[in-house]
Amino acid sequence: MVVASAPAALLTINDVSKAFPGVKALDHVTLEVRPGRVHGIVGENGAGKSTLMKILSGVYEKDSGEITFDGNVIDKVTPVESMHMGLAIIYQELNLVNTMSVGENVFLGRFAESGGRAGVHAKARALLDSIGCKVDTHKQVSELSVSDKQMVEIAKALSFDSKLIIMDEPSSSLTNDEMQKLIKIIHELKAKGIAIIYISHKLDEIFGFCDVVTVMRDGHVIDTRDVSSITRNEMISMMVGRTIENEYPPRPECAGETILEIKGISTRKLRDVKLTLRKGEILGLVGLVGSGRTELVRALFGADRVAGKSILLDGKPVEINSPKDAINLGLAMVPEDRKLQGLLLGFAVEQNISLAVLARLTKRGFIDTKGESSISDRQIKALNIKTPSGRTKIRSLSGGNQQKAILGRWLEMSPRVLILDEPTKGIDVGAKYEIYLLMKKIVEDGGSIILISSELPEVLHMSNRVNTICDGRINGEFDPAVASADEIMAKAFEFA
Amino acid sequence: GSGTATPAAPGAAGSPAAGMPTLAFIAQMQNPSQAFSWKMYQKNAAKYGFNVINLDNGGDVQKQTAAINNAVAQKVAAIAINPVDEAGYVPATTAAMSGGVVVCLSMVPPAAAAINASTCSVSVDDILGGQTAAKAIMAAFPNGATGVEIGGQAGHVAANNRHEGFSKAVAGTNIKVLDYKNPTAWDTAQAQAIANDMITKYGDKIQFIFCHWDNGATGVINALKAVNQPWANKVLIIGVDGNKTGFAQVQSWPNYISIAQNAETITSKVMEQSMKWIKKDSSAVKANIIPFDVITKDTIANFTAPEW
Amino acid sequence: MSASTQRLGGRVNSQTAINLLKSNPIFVAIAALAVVTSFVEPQFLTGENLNNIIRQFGTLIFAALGMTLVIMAGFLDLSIGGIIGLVAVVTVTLIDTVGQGPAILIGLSVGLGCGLLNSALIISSGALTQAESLFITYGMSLVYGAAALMYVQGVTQFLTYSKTSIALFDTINSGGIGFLSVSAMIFLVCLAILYVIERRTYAGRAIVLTGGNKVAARLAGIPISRSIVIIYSVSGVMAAIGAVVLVSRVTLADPTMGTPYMTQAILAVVVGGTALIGGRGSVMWTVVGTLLLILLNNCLNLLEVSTYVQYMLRGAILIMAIWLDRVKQTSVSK
Amino acid sequence: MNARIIEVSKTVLALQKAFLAIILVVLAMAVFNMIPATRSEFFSQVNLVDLLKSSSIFLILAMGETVTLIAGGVDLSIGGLMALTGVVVIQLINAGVPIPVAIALCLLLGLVVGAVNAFVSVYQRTEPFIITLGMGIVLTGIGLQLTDAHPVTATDQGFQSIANTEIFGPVPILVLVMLAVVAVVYWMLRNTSFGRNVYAVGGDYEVAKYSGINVLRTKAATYLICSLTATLGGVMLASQLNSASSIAGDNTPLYVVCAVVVGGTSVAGGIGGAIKSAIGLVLLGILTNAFSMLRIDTLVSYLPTALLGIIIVSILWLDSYGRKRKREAV
Ligand SMILES: Nc1ncnc2c1ncn2[C@@H]1O[C@H](COP(=O)(O)OP(=O)(O)OP(=O)(O)O)[C@@H](O)[C@H]1O
Ligand SMILES: Nc1ncnc2c1ncn2[C@@H]1O[C@H](COP(=O)(O)OP(=O)(O)OP(=O)(O)O)[C@@H](O)[C@H]1O
Ligand SMILES: [Mg+2]
Ligand SMILES: [Mg+2]
Repeated sequence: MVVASAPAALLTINDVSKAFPGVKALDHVTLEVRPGRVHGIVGENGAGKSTLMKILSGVYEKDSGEITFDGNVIDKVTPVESMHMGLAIIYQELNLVNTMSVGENVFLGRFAESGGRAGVHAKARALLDSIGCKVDTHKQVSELSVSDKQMVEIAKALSFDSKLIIMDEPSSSLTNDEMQKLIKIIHELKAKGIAIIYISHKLDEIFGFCDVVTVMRDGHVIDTRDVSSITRNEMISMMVGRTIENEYPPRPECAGETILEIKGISTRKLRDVKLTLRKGEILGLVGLVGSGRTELVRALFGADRVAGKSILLDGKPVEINSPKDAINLGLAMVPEDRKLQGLLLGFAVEQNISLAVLARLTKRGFIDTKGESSISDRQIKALNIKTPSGRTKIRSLSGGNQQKAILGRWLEMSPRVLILDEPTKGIDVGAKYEIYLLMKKIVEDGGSIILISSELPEVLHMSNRVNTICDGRINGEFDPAVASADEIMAKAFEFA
Repeated sequence: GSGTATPAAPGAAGSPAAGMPTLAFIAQMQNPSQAFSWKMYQKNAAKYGFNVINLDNGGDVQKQTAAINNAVAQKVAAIAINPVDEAGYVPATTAAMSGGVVVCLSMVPPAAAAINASTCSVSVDDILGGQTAAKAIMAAFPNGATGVEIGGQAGHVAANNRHEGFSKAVAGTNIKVLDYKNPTAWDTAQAQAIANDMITKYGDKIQFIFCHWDNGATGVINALKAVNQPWANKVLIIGVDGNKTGFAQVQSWPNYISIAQNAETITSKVMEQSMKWIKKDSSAVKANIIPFDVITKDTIANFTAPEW
Repeated sequence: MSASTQRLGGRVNSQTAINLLKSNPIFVAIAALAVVTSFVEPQFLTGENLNNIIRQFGTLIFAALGMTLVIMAGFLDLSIGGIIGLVAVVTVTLIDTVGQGPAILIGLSVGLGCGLLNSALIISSGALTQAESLFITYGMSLVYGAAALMYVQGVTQFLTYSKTSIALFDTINSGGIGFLSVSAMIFLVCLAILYVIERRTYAGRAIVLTGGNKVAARLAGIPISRSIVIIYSVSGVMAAIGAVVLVSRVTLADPTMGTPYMTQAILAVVVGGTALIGGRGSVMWTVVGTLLLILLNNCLNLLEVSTYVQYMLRGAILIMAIWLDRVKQTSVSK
Repeated sequence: MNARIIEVSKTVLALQKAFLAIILVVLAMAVFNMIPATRSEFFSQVNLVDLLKSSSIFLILAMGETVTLIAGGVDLSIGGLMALTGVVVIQLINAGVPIPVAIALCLLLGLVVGAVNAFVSVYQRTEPFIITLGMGIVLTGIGLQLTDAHPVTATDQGFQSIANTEIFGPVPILVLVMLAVVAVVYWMLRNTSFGRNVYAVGGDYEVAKYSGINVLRTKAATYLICSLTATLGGVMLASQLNSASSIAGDNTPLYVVCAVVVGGTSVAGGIGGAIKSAIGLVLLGILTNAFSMLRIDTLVSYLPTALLGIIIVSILWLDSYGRKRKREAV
């Protein structure tokens, strides 16, 4: 099956299986990775991609099968051992110590070897410069934006003289510009003969710079092909097990009157932002990382206290001082940081889903637990969430399924205004399509959506209207049906 | 608790009467008996020619050392110390004495090894207190008896001495001590819990209970009342302190003896002797033992109950 | 604490109850202790001793029940030692001036007030981590303790010296129907209320959700601040109830009498199996934890173990109980 | 260079509250000293040296505790261990064991206790708060049993000189030992791989693990260090007092941990430092001392305890509030 010829395999995965309670995450997986190749891995959420990588890096232990890396059979490795063997990994969930500086994070666990305080910062500086990241190495990681953190992670992986670098959805929070840098880095690595495993849900990237692609589904490897020998539609149908005609549903129509009007929101970053949203409309917000999109919607939703805020709902001024106020007014928000702001990891799926409507499920102070279960069952079914049951802890679901559960949480309250901050981050094409359909259904039912996404095509295809936000100001409005992507991006780049 | 200081009379803040030497009283101020002693110091200070201040040792040797050092830094003439244990104060008071401060150990006598670590001592002898309790029991049960002992805070100097005096005095006699337990603090609830368990285990074999402090004995009485048995009412209880509760219990419980240490007498003696040592009076006495008063139904009329 | 009983929202059937019994080392520890003691000391199994144990259950169980909610929400309350002392002296000193009933009510309000003050400090400062709450309440315990000492000038207050009736306290201490004492009834009522709150109500769910992930819960509209107010108020009031029961039992009030309960209550909660990190636990488990602590004291006393050896055993058994619980949990999750 | 300045000023800012509080206390005492009625001996050399002396043992203990806290653990057995060590070292010396051997044996005892703490709480993943509390109770019990609850006094006067011999003027060896411990821990936390790993483990356990840090061993080592400083503190305390009592450490752990936290070390792990902890302890020491010099009890007895509580709460409140403001400002 492996079409790629030439260099001998650096990594051979032979017949590897891994089961978690209730899930067969990997089922007799076989795979070969060759040096100097970018090996893409695609597959729906929960296909087992991350699990496979975690087995390679020693986080999980495989149940059966054989792995050979660089001529050595790896049976049981610890993360340290795998690193020292020359296998570096950028995990899907961010993997930095928030309380430490950027420099120290890059050389985490290698402080003295890297020359102590001075050496760590100097070397980190050099590495970050080489990938075009300007963040100060003395800065504490907790103060970085998500994308800066991602760049630090990449620098960290580069800091090992690795033979194989695994990137598990590195691009999910990078901007275009940073993505270009990453692609450049990948090409450089490749030229040095380093193998790269690149996991992504963005098929453009697979076709853009991967040499080989493996498609996984439900713990199986469906096929491994040279990228040049596969078409986009073929790949999609291999992933989801059926053909999808379009990646995006037709754009919903919108003709409603204004429902929400932001007369002005000012914070340290935002400068008197004004915004209107019509009934049944999907409004896209496009901006660079750090432009203030998240800050804007958080302020709107009452998640952050802000100095100046004036909001009209149905033409009437409303006070939103907490998320609870917002929810009571029919607003909903899917936050950008799933793990920190969305999930209650130690709780069951059903309790995660019922969260936003809990007050509604409460009669005279008591929770209707039957109602709670039926709600969650309904959402699990409607959103096709892969989970053994509603009682399963959400911790054990794959990233995409966790995201769907959070969406379900908000859909249950039939929001009038749904704010989606990077809703499809880390979500497979199939599920993405479902989410798009859901968005369509919401607006058709009379709800409105504010959509923030770093994936421009997504915004362009789904929105009725796009506002660009630049350095804390709204600086442009476009009709995505007519405006080109370049036009919009140019505006988003334009600094005042 | 922290090291704290107070000048003599309330209201005399910061204006110590000119020329009067200062005496620092160092004790654990959360302990009601020691808080009462402090009142007695304040009451009689003028009479003995002292300004008195008070420093809390918080029941901790390190804080006690800090308090002694604090007192020395404040240039006191005398220190009266009610120590946390029998030994921990020694280096600090020795240093204080070498700086010319008179150190008077109050309540407890110095241990043999610490005899030079204080200028003088004014004490009830807790060993004697234990013996007194034993004698009272022997007198009440000439034909022998069995009972239990509930000690004070484990490791506390008074508890150790009372236990030592008591167990030595009953050794070899027809008085049998079935059990001895200490609480982790001078805590009535714990004394009561221990009494409960002992009553459960030994039942009417308990003819006497020696409890190291009157407030703890309140718990003992509660425990005895709770079993609601005729034998329980006959139990002889011996408490130490002779405070208001002790007096009340002598009157209310059928058979109660309180071994009293008179705080006013002791504190007055401390000030009297300290002043003599400051003035290098030839009549100064190094070891002053204040006898216990034994308060029983028969003798109670001879004493007035203190107000704590 | 098998995976199935960790689920919130009730529906614990008899099967899981049996599993719980089988797999819970705390139960095993208690059972072993009781068996050994009853062999060595027949007095252990007498009704009298059971009564005795129930009585000793008193204050600790109230303090621990309140602490359970606090810990489930991912916070800690070290101020209960101070609150117990303060409530005790306030209640006893007020009997003569306002009468026994109002005195108790005022005592309970003091507990409530302290709890509200704690929550106000925590909310206003945004001290949302367990550690922050731990030290703020530790500081407050010094304040409450000192307030109690100042209020009575360090002097022990005696219930029996009251000039007016203290019948209510006597009833709390020794009254009862059949074998059920009044304090046991108060306990059962409190337990029932807290259990229902914890399992069935919005407020209870909000509390565990707060312990699960404060940020996510808040963004989903769960009122975190209200949970904080509730847990500290409940903790303050439960400590105050404990103080009243304590006063009734030992017939005196000492400003420092609450000190031992500060760590004891946390121990009882955690020994019961409620996770110190929040988000998992139950008041029912706390009853078990408290039982273990009380039985430990009772059994060691009955077995004539010396005070000093008791210290060692108490510490060692605590370590073992928690360790075994952990070992069991890892084997379950594997 | 700029970054360095920012880093340094950030450190100073982080120290701010406790540090500012110290400055305020000192200023207040200076002002009071200008008023005859409130003049005190606060600034006398005797008092300042005393202040150092009486904080020294707490400081030694606090250094180990700081390391454990930064790694995300906590050790409440230090009081029991300190007391037991004092008892054991004196009993050994009185039994004729040479002093250095006795001290070495005690350090060994500390390692054993630390190893048990580490094994149960780190390797078995239990709650250190409770485990070490239990361990403290065990150790107190052993001390009580060894001494029958009586204090023990060293017969060899040489032992006393270890802590008390004055070298630089009135400054005794004890203070130098304390300074050495602070310096070593400061250096270790800042400049060694182990030290930085401690921060990583406390900052994010999982991340540290996946980054190849031996998290278990690192965390376990912090318990050994904490036990070692507690043992050292116990030996120094016994030497300072020439005696030891098995109940000496009762209130020590909470006091030390509280002071460390007031200094700015986070109990959640990942944040803190030797100097911060030292400042926290010095602050509580200075406060107690100042209250005592000012005789605040004159106004209302027991007021100092209340004030101490209020000041602790205020500093922590301000600290949390500052973090909240920072969160909200983003
Ligand atoms: N620790 C775990 N415990 C139990 N089940 C797990 C665990 N980790 C993963 N799983 C399950 O294994 C399956 C594969 O998960 P994995 O994270 O590898 O998916 P993925 O392909 O990376 O998906 P995504 O694209 O959403 O990241 C999923 O069904 C997931 O629920
Ligand atoms: N923890 C933090 N500390 C300091 N500054 C921060 C922090 N988080 C974000 N910022 C800054 O706040 C500003 C607004 O960030 P915001 O998250 O709203 O941007 P965004 O447009 O949503 O970008 P992203 O794609 O990263 O979500 C940016 O300048 C960002 O760098
Ligand atoms: Mg994944
Ligand atoms: Mg954003």
